[in-house]
Amino acid sequence: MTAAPASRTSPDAPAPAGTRPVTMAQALNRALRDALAADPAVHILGEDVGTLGGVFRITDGLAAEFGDRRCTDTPLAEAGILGTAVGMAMYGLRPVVEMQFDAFAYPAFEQLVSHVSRMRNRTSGALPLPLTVRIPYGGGIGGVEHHSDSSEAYYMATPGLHVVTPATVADAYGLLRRAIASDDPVVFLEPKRLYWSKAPLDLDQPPAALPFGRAAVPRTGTSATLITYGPSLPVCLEAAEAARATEGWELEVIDLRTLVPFDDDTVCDSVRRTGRAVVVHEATGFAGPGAEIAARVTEGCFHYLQAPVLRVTGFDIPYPPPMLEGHHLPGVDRILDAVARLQWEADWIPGTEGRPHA
Amino acid sequence: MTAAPASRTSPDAPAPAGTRPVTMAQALNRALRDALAADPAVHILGEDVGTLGGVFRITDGLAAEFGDRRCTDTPLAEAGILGTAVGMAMYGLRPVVEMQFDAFAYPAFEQLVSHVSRMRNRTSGALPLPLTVRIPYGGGIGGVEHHSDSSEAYYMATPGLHVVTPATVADAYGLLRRAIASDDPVVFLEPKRLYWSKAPLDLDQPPAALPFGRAAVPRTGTSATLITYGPSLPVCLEAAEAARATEGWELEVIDLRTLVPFDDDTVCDSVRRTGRAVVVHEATGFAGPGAEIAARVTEGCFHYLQAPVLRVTGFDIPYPPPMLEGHHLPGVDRILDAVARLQWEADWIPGTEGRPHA
Amino acid sequence: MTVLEHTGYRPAPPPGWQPRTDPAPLLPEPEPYRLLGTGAEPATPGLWRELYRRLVLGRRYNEQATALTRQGRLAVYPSSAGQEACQTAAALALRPDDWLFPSYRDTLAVVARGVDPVQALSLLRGDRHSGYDPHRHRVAPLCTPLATQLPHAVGLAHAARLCGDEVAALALVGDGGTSEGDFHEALNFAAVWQAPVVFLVQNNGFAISVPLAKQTAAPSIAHKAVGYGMPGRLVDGNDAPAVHQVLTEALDRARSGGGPALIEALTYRLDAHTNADDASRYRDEEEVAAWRGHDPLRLLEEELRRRGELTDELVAEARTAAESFAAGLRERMHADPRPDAASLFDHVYAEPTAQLRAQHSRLRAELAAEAEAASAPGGGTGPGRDAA
Amino acid sequence: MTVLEHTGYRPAPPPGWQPRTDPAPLLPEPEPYRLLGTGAEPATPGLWRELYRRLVLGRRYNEQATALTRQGRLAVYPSSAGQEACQTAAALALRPDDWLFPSYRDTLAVVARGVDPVQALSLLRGDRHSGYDPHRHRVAPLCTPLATQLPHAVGLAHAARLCGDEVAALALVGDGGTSEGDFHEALNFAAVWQAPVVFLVQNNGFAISVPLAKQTAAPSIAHKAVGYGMPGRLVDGNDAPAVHQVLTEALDRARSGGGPALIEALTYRLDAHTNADDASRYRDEEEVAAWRGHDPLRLLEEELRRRGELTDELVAEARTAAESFAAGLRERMHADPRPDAASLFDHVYAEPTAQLRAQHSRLRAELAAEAEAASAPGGGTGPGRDAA
Ligand SMILES: Cc1ncc(C[n+]2csc(CCOP(=O)(O)OP(=O)(O)O)c2C)c(N)n1
Ligand SMILES: Cc1ncc(C[n+]2csc(CCOP(=O)(O)OP(=O)(O)O)c2C)c(N)n1
Ligand SMILES: [Mg+2]
Ligand SMILES: [Mg+2]
Repeated sequence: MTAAPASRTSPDAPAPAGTRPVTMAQALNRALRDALAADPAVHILGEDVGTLGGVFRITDGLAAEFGDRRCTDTPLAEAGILGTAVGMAMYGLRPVVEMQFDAFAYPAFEQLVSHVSRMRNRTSGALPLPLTVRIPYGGGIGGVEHHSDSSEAYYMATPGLHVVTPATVADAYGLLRRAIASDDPVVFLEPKRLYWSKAPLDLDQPPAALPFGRAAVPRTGTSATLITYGPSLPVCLEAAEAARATEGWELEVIDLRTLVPFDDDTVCDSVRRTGRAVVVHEATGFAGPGAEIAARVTEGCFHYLQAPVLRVTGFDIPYPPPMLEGHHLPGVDRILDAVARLQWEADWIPGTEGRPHA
Repeated sequence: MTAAPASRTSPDAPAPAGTRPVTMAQALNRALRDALAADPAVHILGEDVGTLGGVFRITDGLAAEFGDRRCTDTPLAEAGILGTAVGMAMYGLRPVVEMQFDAFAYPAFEQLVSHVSRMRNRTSGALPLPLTVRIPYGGGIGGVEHHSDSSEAYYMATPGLHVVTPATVADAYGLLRRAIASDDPVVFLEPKRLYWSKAPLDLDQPPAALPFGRAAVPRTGTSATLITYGPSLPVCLEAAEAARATEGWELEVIDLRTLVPFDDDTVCDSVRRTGRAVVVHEATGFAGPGAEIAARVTEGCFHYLQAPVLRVTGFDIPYPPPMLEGHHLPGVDRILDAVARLQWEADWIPGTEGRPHA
Repeated sequence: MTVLEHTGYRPAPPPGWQPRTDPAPLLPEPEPYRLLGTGAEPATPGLWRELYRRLVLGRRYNEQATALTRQGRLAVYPSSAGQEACQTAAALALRPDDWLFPSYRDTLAVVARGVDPVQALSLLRGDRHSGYDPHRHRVAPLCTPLATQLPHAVGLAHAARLCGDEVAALALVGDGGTSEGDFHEALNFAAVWQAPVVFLVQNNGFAISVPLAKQTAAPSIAHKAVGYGMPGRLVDGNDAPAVHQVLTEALDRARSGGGPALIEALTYRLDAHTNADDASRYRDEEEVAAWRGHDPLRLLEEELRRRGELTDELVAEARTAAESFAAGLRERMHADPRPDAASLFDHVYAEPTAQLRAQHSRLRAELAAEAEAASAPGGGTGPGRDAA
Repeated sequence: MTVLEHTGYRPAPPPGWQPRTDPAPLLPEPEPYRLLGTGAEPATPGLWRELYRRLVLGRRYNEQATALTRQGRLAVYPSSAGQEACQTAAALALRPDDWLFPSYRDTLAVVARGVDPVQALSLLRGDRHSGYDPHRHRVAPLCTPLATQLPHAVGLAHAARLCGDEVAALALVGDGGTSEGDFHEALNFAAVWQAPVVFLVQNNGFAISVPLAKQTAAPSIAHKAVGYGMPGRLVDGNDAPAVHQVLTEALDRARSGGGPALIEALTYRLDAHTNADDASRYRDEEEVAAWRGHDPLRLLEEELRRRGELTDELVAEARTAAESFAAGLRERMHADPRPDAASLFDHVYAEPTAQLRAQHSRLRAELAAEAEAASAPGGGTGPGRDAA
């Protein structure tokens, strides 16, 4: 794992001539294709990944190009898919599993927690599981019940897994290549509402595999730090733009890219500079990803903090029906509200009589 | 749900004459018995819960007394157990399900997350699921792999579930009665290493069902607050005793009792008084229960905090083999170390140049 | 001298050995069971005409729902065109006290059971997760995670039996769903408990794009029954009278303590998986055409014609009822549902937690501010801003 | 005039209908297959004597391991006394390149495959999760979560076939484990993929306290095979030659592309579930006594005696080997394993994360402080303090 410095580029910035706009879905498809071409051990498994090319078309054309032994339509059973992938990895293959939607990965939970995450540890390294579990996640696409879950908190709480989620087209390619090349199991969360987001990318000179554990800083700023990932990155960038326009705040935006391993350096470096932070994600707040992020940022930056780290997240409710999801998802206004509550002048916590620092 | 004030009694304090020492296992058994006797809708389901009385004997004698239609040995399939319990609850019964060990609840994860936690919400209240899932959890009993997991973070991150865990004999009775009487699904986590802990309890005059959302304060103090629950409560009490003896610190100890709903009032009230807090639990730290606790305590008490809320938890590793579990589990020394790091005098965070409060 | 003492020659089978059920009666018929075209008579007079009327309505319902997706009135619609015989017969075979456990594809069965179609479509419209009162018609919510509704049906049937009620449950699942662990666990529990539950597999040959041959290598799905100790039946799922009869028998048997059954109905979805699916990617028009020739509506129509029962009157009556049903549905679905944002916090728990109450009041404040901004002259970006 | 145009009478079955496999050959024999006492001859000369030697050793191993629990040398031991024929035959039927997928009860099979018994017992001793190198003998780690190892076996067998290797996998599971969803999914994948994997169910009549009748209502567990389209075989699990033959045939067939098989071996565990279990709570001594009469060791011994092959020499040789094996095991198990606390952080990931490195160094500091305190005169509460 190369310890490259955190990139400080804005996401999907204008790229050199010769590149053309591609969607995140295309970038992921290309990453799979290139991985299949580069390593005969790579095998794709899942529901509808073959002939159909996946319900989101991420595996489009791969069965045709590499044959259905490399890109295989499985029976409809997620525990079976992941469990057989474990066996294939034990034999030295490098399976890439697709779960059709986030909530449909739950049947495979036991295999993931009791085996995938622990096999290397259990066998003192004798049976590593180089296995990638691709999971489209998050809402915002008008999906009906069970089609918009954000379950990253479950995976983050499971030692032995890497938890990765791209927010940009280029990162989608680079992180997926890295995930497939990883000798550890990776839960690769694809923000489904960004599948159709576009950015220029030269697919003939695709970007290098990205190291894990390195957050990106797509926007620098001095007033406060927005810490986010995946589907909430564009919302945070929009909020940062609005904050400058309306309040003159310069918000720094951090795209974590990998939730595990967590890039403490980049995050703490930013928060120590800005003194204020808001964590933004779609998943529910209580015991959600933001809890860990807020807790560790507070541990690492306590004396630099002018205000508690706040969280803007989905409500603590089951994901709502599509007609109401707009009210549930963190949006620009809520982010700006949270930033405004970062104690720019006075005490604010309802019910507490805030007192000045000692 | 009665909003009783947080009890400020020490756990299992000497009880009135006539009571005799009973184990937590016996108290749980009695709670189940009394629930079966009180309400014909209550049905117990699980692996080995009938003839054998459960591998921990929590259901001992119940099939004999109430018949195997009320206390039923099921086929060996956790998703099937929970899934059929959902159907029974839909018909108006009040199932109490036993999962044999914490890790063996994972096969039922999809049923729990996609149905148990959401059925009331999905049906706008038409199909509440008054269903209790009893799960022995935690380590410290020398159990081999998969027998010592602490999975409460998964359940906390799932809206729609109550997550309850007693730490004392009396609470075991009172909380289990309340759980079974609840019209919502409850994940009832039983600290297996406290099954054999004893305290006097008058089983002929058993305690009332305890309300959810009310933490206990088994030890009051002014120097700092230890926030804990379940298996770590005795360890925290021991640490508090040692802290007084060796350092003269008076540690307040909070037993959360219910992780969901969370008792912000009791916890924040304490931390605002002490200005310092340490969260203690066996589960792994990263994205563990302590993350939420630390984050919300910080949000609620920021200006009262003299130091960041620290966490003493299991390491971020798969639960180790029994011969090494002593090194993994939070013990008295680690708790005291954490308390010592609560910035009693100077900056401490490694790698940061701590600066004095503004 | 030896490790074990000698006690003589023992050619006996292991102690206690006996097959607990005779497998033969559990195996399905070798050919799918049919009534149409066999010269059989309706079980009750008029039943087939009633099925015909309902099939016509069912087909019209599918067409109308599909049209509503094009008009943006449904988020998604998994059509059951081609499977109307199964869905209709399923609803008709049930007694009022019985329960139906449908999947996402079974809104027609739900409607045929008496649920208001607008309510039945709530999930797919996107205004609520489930639009009907499950108790009123004894219909569980539409279930999306495959096969997970099967153990619910078993549990409910078991509970009814424990309560002494004569109630059966009918659980619907697709061919793909039979691969899930929950299918296995549900059938096993049902058989061990002898629960009054009937499992109807609508084998339409595909799980989205995946054909049956990639789903199972079994002689038939119905053959799975013997592995649980329950009877398996194989029926032509496009022969409405046959499906109705097989289900009625199985439900009667279940209700009277005879235990569960597994029924495989061979059918075909004539439409794509949902309106969002492109079926041309994975199946030939020829195959679809062959199945159009075996359309459930056509099969029944031909039989009625042969029997001289396909009167102009019946045809007109069926069509009129279907058209007026469709018109009513269309009209009501064109009204904008306005689900209340505040309902987000209802029914998460019996009583909202303090935490949810706080979140609720924050949302209320947001909505109030938005409303104010919107009503202010020239004001407001509206609620759209947060709806990223 | 009608909804569908008339195209004539169609009594045909649904398009494309054909049972894809003939069910008859997939059904198990009506009575458990046996060789002992039938007059059959060993497949290869000396095989039965070899099995005898290994059964004697297996029994002794079980006794020794149980004794070690009483001496506090094992955290727990799930004895396979009474099931030695299955475990031994399983190991012997495998070729060197084949893989074994054992459960917690199958340490004897693991040992019989050649794994050092001290390493095989690591999990149960409590010093490591898994003590042996899985690649060396091609034995997967002992699996505790029931039936979860079955899909692993399928995946490995499938991978071997994809790689063109002639390798089969043998997966062991108990009667209780067959109720889990993973059993179903694994068998289904195996059959659809025609993976070279054999599933051996050791049906010992109980899942801890739960008897088979509460586990399944099937005619036999072997009957489940037809539901996946693979052959089911029923064998007397205490007839070591029969188990060996059935497994050998199934593995040969699998290796040569014939697909998977499900084998149910009827057996009995003579001991309690584990040393921590009290079997008197759920079963009669009579039943145990009946099975003692059908002890695998006794059955084989009697057969060898009938054949005049139970020579004093063989008996002595078997006993001596077993005793010396037990003595070696006992002695090595009485040494204290000292697993290194620092190993906690090894192998969580290929490379430790910064977070784990930090936790590791904190633990190192603790250990150093403890060591210092312990070595200081009169010092130290020792590591026990943190070991709550
Ligand atoms: C557990 C789970 N996994 C995956 C899906 C996604 N999915 C929805 S429908 C479907 C195919 C189902 O096929 P089948 O059971 O044959 O029913 P049909 O759609 O043909 O009626 C899939 C894979 C799901 N809903 N639930
Ligand atoms: C998923 C899971 N659930 C529960 C258990 C606890 N448990 C261990 S052994 C056992 C009984 C297993 O019975 P069976 O499969 O017949 O195997 P046997 O012990 O008889 O060899 C149970 C319930 C487990 N290990 N895994
Ligand atoms: Mg289908
Ligand atoms: Mg068994």
